[in-house]
Amino acid sequence: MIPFEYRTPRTLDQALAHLREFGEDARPLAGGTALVLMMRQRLIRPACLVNIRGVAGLDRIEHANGTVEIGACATHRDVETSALVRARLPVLADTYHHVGTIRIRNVATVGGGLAHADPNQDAPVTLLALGARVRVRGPQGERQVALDDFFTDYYQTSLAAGELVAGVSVPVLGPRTGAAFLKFLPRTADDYGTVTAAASVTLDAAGERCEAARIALGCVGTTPVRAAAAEDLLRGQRLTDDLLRAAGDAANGGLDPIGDHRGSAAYKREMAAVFLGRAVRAAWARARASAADTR
Amino acid sequence: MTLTQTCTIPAPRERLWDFLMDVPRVSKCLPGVERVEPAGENTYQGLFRVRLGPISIGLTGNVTIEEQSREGWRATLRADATDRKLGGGMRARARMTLDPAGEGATTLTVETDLTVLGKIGEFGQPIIRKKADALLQEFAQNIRNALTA
Amino acid sequence: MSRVEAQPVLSIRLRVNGKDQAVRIPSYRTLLDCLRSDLGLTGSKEGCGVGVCGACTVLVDGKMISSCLYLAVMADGAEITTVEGLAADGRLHPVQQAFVDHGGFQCGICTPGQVVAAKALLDANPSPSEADIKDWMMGNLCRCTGYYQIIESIKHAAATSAAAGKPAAGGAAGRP
Amino acid sequence: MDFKVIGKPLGRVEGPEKVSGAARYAADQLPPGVIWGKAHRSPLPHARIVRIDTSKARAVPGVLAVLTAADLPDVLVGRVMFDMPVLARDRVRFIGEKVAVVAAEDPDVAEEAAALIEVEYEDLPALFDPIEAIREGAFRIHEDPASYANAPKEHRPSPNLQSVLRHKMGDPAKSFAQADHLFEHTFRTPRGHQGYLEPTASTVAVDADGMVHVWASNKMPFRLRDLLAHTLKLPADRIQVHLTPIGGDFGGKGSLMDTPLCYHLARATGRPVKMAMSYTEELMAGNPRHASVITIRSGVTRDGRLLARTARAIFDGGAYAAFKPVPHVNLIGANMVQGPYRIPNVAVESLCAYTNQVPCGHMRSPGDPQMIWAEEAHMDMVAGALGLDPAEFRRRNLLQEGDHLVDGHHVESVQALETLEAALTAADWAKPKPRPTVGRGLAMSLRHDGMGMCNARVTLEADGTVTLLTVTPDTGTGSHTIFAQIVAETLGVPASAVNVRVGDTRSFVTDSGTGGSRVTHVAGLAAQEAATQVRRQILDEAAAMLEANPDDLELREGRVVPRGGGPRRPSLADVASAAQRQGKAIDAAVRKEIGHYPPQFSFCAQVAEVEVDRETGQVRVLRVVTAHDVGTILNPIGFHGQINGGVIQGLGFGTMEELRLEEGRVTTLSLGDFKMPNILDIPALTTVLMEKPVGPGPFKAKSIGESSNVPLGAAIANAVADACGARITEAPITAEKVFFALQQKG
Repeated sequence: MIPFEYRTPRTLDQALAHLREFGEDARPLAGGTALVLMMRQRLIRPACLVNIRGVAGLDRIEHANGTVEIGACATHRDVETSALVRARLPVLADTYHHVGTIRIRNVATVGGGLAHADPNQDAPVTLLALGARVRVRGPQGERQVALDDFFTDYYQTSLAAGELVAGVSVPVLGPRTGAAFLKFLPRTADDYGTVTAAASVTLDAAGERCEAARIALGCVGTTPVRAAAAEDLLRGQRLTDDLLRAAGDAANGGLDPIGDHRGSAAYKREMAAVFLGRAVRAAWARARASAADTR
Repeated sequence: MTLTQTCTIPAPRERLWDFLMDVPRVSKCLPGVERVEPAGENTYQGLFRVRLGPISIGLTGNVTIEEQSREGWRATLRADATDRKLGGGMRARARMTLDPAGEGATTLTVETDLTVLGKIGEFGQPIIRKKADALLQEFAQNIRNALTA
Repeated sequence: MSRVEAQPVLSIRLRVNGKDQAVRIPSYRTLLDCLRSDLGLTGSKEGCGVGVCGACTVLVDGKMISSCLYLAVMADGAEITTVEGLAADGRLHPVQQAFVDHGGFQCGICTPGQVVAAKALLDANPSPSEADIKDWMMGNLCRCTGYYQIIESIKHAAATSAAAGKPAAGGAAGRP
Repeated sequence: MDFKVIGKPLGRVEGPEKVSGAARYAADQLPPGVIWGKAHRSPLPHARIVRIDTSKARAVPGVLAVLTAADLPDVLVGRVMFDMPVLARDRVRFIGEKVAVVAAEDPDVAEEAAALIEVEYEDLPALFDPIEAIREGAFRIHEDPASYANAPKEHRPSPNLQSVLRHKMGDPAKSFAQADHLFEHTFRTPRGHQGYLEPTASTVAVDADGMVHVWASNKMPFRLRDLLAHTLKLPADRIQVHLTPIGGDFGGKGSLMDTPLCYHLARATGRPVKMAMSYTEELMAGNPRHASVITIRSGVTRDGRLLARTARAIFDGGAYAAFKPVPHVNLIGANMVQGPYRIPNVAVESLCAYTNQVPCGHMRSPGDPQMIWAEEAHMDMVAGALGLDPAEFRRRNLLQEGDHLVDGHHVESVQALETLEAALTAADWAKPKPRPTVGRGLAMSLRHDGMGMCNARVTLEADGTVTLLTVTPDTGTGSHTIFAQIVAETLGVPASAVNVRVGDTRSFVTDSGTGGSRVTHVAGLAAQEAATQVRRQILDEAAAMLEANPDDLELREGRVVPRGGGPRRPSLADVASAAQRQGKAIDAAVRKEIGHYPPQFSFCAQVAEVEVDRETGQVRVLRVVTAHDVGTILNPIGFHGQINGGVIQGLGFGTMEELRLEEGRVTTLSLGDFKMPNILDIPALTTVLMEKPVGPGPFKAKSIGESSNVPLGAAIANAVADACGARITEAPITAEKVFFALQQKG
């Protein structure tokens, strides 16, 4: 690594000011697990690191009118073990539990993970299925971006220069709704997924048919992707093996995975179909349970 | 890695050929090319910038026309460039063939052998392949635009 | 390389194994290199260098982290526990003793990370199940033992600590 | 025979240092003023070096030296065959080959500067496929391998061959003609890194008298000293190699690696120099296990008896043969083509090819995992074709007492059948499987004890304690603890009374060091013989004190005790000081040399129980049974540790470990991509030991370190075939391979 300036702002505005000062060559630092790694590999060489861990309140996790608000500096482990998240969005706690190892989860932050925009990460897939919105702070104040519009390319987001991820807002599940996240790890328990799939399914009042579904897939392209075609197929249908197979095939067609050590493009496409089906089935079962509770 | 791009351009072979052999002009069609100037017989010197997420690569080097046979409608370009900051570089040999595609149209096939070296190469071949593919597609598209404009 | 010439040196304070340390380091120094080179605490090892193997595991304010991916400046003002800080008044920590008695290590290179992680586990969860142990220790690779005797060692450490009535320190549960 | 210390579950003598972080490995050595070296490596698989410009690197503040081949003596190096330069001189032959080296005050500065070195290359044709490489007329990777020092003399059909090893027994061709059935199958295995978690590190300091001090993660200190003398053009007695703990070896830590560069940098700067490879460098340019392509042909009778077998193994040796430590510069495991079976007619040809890829070395039981992966899968495929149960087919063909192996060895104390039956029983082989998705697979192997030359010196100290001096590095196997037990048992003292002192290259004349299942056998016997001599001296001395016959005396709990009983029972301290008063030392040094593999082999039979998810191809290894016929167990903790660790390395080899290359470039450049099993990946393990004191080692012990890692890959492949009918012939068995194999079956 090579030397850089180091700043420890106490407020978001100070942080944004430092980022402005160095422009392109400055990078926000939260957990640093991804950033320091790329610096050690000498792939990036920022002139200034702005450590936002000291910004007061940026690590809060709280519930307000139907959404769980997670601060950018909350660590993966904070979310995984948060009583609030485990009560209101167990699927999210479970998803963060799947990320790397406890050592990494103790340090890596929610905001950092989003800004890093690695399509092989776990959390964005679940957040996408849950309809999360990213809270972005910039010189012009705060704006909200639907996660669907946040990731633009491999390691690239719609964050403008000088902008920061301040947090993420995740709507809690509505009535008769269930969600599930699955990570396919065929090699070893500590790895990126070969594919990941998350689904959120809402059933009709009778708890029989799918009223709405949000499905997201990871590791199958340059960004996490919504499986819109599959979502449409499910709407209004009862759960059958054929339906899940059809939904899987519908998604499979639209995918353009990057083949890597975790599977060829062809295999990832096939597995995306399988795990989409499995995730929907699991989410559906939870939706049924919640429908039963509400009745 | 070998990358193959084929596209049909609504221009006769002659016109496309002359365009392709004008390296400074044609290189403007490759997104990221910031500078190309002659540096001797069939050789050009230039700067090419490409972003891989947070990683910005600045490649300086040479492009040489290794082979051009107007008779056979074949040409081979060789590019050799390095990024001192990152420590690494790339070598590419692009074989272009022009085939008639009906009235006033030509099918351009670009077959590129790309080798990515050093640190850049370590970043991940699959992603580099994807990126290179995308760039070449834009390249072909831009050539089409330039010639139909 | 003008950037290298510009070596800005930062001063940080660390409390390492209960001892206050003031260190002057270049901005890019990792916590691992700082501990090993600047403070001479070579117990923590660099294995993979990418946060996967766990040989560099240390505790920062009681939480285990990969010190190879953690800048020393990020630890400014923090309490650091390394393998050198586990033994108390000349006696090995129960985890360390159990690793010796039950074959929890062979070559020993991953062992500093293993025992620090295992200590953190028992601090958080004094009587872990085998599943708890595997879940917690998953980030610490070992190429020698095949892990069986590591699991056995940690179980014995938990048992002896319990027997000794060692109160478990606070901390989150072993698994969510 | 009942032992006092042997066979007891003793903790490691070096345990406290290792668990407290006090143990100082090669990378932990911080001699005053130490600086850091970093290599600049070739980005090309094969090229001529036209020009090297180091000016930018030299200009970096904090850089103290930059060296290229031009600054070094023009020598080639290797463990046996000298075909590799210390720094590439005129030509690079693989991606990652060292071209220049930088020394700087700070490791990051050294790395930064190394990246600034500019090298102009002229491409040469590169060969990545060993089969292509040895084709007629292929581009020569080395001009004339036969001309290299210590190059094996066997004729090379191709100039791109490092070595050719052939074994033959009987007349396979003739018996193929008599066979009822012929079967031929081809198998592949990839490169794999040893996976030790201590990246190779070297530190060199030259003192005021010009003595060269070396600390290196190297398991053969004397060989290292001698190789350095050759490489540095120094007399061996100017080089002192200090032993350090070694953070895992598994065959990979026996070469010079960066020690010569550390020396040259130290000379150039007048400072101690440390070079520690990053794990990326380990994966790019370590000395990984050879990849292989193995074709096996067997002729069998209708009733399932093996008449003949031939095999051709092509090992991808990479750009240099320098990392292979055996005189034939090939892989001993070639003889495993026969497996643990009686086959009257066998021929094997093992070719190590040059390619423009990372040069390969030895990994735990070199060649065995590759050959057994092929041989044991072949056995199941043949059994299947004959409609025989795989266990029954093996039963009919197992080695018998006194049988011969294709390499000429004859085998004694054969317990192949007992080992097989023990594994089958423990694995419920005959019982139905719990679910239709579950399969069971079997594989076997055999292993000999090692040979070589090792030293031990045992001294009775004035205080009655005993010191054992050894120069055999403990790579993690627990050998020093075992030595202490051997000495303690022999002298009738508790192990705690024996202090193991680790010497350096001045302690003895020479020593083979660690590896090849040598240590417990040869170094253990050295310790036992030295202790026995000391025992004799103690008894003689005591006899004089007691005016008794030494044969009437014995040693018990640290005292000399008359057999018939008696009032005077001098302690070892009394005896030691009595001897001292007469200016005598009670002390014995033994150099033990064993020049051949002993005939007592040990057998290993493993059964894997797996579950296959047909929808994804995912294979879960639920349970492993590993059965071994073993000699006397000297220390059960260490013994089981060797078996457990080996089993999980076998699991990794069979299911996930693969050093992937693309156009000569290793693409798995971190432990995030090159995956090894972690604690959540391990299956339930049942170990069955049949202890029989027949080994060649001390107290009739046998080696165990290179057995349990060998058969499991094939056992899993056989289990997968049993579970779902998919036959995977190329390691590792990934979910993707199983998935597409199932799709093909339809």
